[in-house]
Amino acid sequence: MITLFSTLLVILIIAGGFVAIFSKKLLSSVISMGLVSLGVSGLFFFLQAPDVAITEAAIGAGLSTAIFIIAIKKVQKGGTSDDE
Amino acid sequence: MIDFLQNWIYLTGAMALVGIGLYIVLTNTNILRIIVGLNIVDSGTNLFIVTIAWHPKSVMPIYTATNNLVVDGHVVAADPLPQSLVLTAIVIGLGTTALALAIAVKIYQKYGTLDVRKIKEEDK
Amino acid sequence: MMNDTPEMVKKVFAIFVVGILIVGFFMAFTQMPKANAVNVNNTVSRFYVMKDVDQATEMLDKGTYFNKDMVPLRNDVPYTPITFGKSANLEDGAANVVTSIVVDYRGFDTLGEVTVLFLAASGVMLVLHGQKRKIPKKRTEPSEIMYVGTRIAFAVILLFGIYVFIHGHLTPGGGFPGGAIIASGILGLFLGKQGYSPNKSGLTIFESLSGMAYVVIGIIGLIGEKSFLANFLPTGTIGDLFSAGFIALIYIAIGMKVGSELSAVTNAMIIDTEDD
Amino acid sequence: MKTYNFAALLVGVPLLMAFSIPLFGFISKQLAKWITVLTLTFEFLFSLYILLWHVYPFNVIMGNWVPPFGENLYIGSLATILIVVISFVGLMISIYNLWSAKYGDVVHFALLFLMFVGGSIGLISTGDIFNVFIFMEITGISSYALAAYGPERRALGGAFKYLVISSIGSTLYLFGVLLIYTQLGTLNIAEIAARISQTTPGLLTFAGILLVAGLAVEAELFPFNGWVPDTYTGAINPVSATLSGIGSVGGVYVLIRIVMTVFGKNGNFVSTYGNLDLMTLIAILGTATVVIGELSALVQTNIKKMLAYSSMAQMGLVAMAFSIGSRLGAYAGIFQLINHSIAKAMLFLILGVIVSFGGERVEDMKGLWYKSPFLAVTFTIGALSLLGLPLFGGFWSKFALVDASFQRGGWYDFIMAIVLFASVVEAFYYLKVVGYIFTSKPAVSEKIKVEISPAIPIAAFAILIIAIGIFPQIVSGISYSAAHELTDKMSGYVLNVIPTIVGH
Repeated sequence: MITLFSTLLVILIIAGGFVAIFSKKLLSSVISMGLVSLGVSGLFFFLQAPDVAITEAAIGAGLSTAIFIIAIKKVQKGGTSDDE
Repeated sequence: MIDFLQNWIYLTGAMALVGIGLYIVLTNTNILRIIVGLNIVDSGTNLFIVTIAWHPKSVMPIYTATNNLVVDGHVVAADPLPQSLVLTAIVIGLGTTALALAIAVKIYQKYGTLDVRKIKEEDK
Repeated sequence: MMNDTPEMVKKVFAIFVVGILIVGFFMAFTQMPKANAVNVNNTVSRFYVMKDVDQATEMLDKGTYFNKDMVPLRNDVPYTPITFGKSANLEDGAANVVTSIVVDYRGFDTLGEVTVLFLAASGVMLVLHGQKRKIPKKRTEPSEIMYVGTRIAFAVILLFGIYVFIHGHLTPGGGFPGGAIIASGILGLFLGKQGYSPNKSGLTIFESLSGMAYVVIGIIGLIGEKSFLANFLPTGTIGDLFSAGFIALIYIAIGMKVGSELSAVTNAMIIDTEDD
Repeated sequence: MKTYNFAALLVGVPLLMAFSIPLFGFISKQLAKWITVLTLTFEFLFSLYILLWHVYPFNVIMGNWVPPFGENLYIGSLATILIVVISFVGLMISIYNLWSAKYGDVVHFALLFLMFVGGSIGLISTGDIFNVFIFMEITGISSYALAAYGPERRALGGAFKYLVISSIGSTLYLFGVLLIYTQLGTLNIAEIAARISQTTPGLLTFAGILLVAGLAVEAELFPFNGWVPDTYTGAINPVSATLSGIGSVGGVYVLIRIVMTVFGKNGNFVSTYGNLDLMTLIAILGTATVVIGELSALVQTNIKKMLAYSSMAQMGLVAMAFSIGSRLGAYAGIFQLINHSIAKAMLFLILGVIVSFGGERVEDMKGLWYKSPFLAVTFTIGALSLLGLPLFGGFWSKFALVDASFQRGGWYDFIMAIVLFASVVEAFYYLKVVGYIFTSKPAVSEKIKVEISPAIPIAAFAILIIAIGIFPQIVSGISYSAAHELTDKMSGYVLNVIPTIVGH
């Protein structure tokens, strides 16, 4: 059963990686990167590493994607001005 | 046989992620996409490290009331050392990503573009 | 990364490089120990799991740890069974073995890791320095429900984060995820109110003091136990909240540090630092 | 096993001060810079104490867990001399920064600079192969941020390129480390070094290539050094001096430690395991680096880019010296590394003063002698030392390098040819600049006023170069014992860390 689940997850993360390669929009690339991180953190649970899974979910999938999206927003809207 | 395959499934996933990430880094000229690639490489590395710490009959390396890690003088837990290394690697990856994004935002403000080629041209 | 090369050449080159790497890796994998044979008993982790490093050290001192071919006799080290909730005064009382490695056996790594995150946060501030926020004119203010909701959620998330890093030695989690959870709570506050900004100098003080606390804990170990980052507190019974010596202390320092640091990073990315 | 745990402060004090710098920054920005100077003074004096009172070699135990189980720092003769050099160069650059770092966020700049030096010291002293990765990231992250600092926008592009290449390099390094871990189950350098022959040859070969590839990024060796020219040119001059004088020393140290101590075979000087000889790989990479670096430096019109390529070429020479494999070769490599670190840091600092008054093309150096005799003389000293003229530090190291390749014989004579080739090319471009400095009169002869804070480090470096040139025994004695540590890995390294390992 676990083998089936983990195989599905592996296929999912590889698919996510391909979406990150071929998607035209940057945002969907980043979202699929976050999904890959989330899938990897799921795999960590199957690999008996709950500590790593929690850290990856909180940091890799959560915060780093959030910072990414903030950066994309800044880059596209240019919501800041430069004083120097 | 299934156990053996299982290990290879994880290794294949890890290698696929590393390959995809490297491909993104090598073929793209958009700075943010390059950072996406680096992040995917990081995920693949972490998956690889956790996989080599694991074997199909292992339990998680935490002592609880029901989870004993040592049976008859043999450790049955997954190897906790690589797992602790991965914790480190994840945090370092976040640091690199944050710094790279900060540089990318600054580049956009100074050059008005995120394309590596255009930046190179403007410098000349 | 390469410039002025046609798209196709670049792709072929990338596939070539990636292919070589992957072929190399799979060749290496075939020589790795087989899945069923990967065994903690052949690695130094064995002693971390059994909390038996002291015995192994004794054997090392007597010269009986390595055999004459320099192969370590790791499975010959006698062990004392560990019972959850009963065994006391183990050399490192943490029930979570990963935590005990991260904070105690290989604590120096973690000090470096904290430094890396600190440097990354400082680097973000250095790079993004000298920018001021310009609030876009046309933007809808978040509703009152959003404002109150994020505040309440923040309180809950903060408590959860603190729980995660205080229980780091018992359950999965610890300082890093705990800090990241707190930071994501603060991230929520940005959504709740237009122009929200946490107290920046407060975050800096928090960050500096908790980082210094970590090093000072290390130096106390150096003075009291003759070794940097040595555990100088009693370890208690495995499974208790007050066990595992200084691990809880360090995880509290790390949790506060990571939380304030990541909040400062998100703040810098959203608002950018203000020039004084 | 001699232990001296108090030396953990070598790493602990910079960390403590770095964490506290933001607090000092609230009081005054200048205070933050002075904290850097004070901390590095402490580092320099402490390492000088270790050197002169002959405290080395010793272990530092972390957390009361002895080496194969816990982490340790090992400070042998090689680490001692390099830490002295690094902390000296760092101290001098930090004095220079009192004057030069003036735009933007000075407090965080001081902090990152301090941790770059502190991280390099940790990188050199650590005895754990994963800890090396951590310190690589500490130096790496601080140098990306430092390289992006400054008024010019091209700094950002250089910093980003460095970041991408370096993080891929460290990922490869991590893979190499973990592949070795699957075989030996340990992360301690000494234990891995003692038991390296117990691994599977094919896997070990691949792991070795990955490790070398990862470390060659910091050591500026050929296929991985694409970042060097962009980053050095974009960054402000003190940062280029730091990267060249401190960063590359740390990178080469780890590369050599891995190749010679971990993969080396005891007694034999050349490491051969599996199908690949890592020393030959290093020799090939080094040769390619020298040739490409020197030829690129020859055609540059931007003097900073010229120095960047020259820096690359010098690192190639160092790698070639180590790849000879004999004790004399290692000695030449260490000596060359020290000379390069001091001279190149000085040249970049001088350039910083000049650039603040004018451009950075080669023509802008014309008539420097009429503008500022002090800068002209010190620049000449640095250039001639890198060329390897007698009376300057660089002479002894190049002489030893030629001597080593000659004694080793065989195809290693080839290295001698490369060294001579490099010297000739260097003579072309450095003497061209020196000629510009002294012969041509400037169009506008405004004097360059050198203030006291940049003058101290430049003068100190110049005096040191001359001192090493006249009395090479200042560094040659300890360099020679450091070469012993590298070439005889059991009695030089392993038995000092794990004395009870049997069967050697």
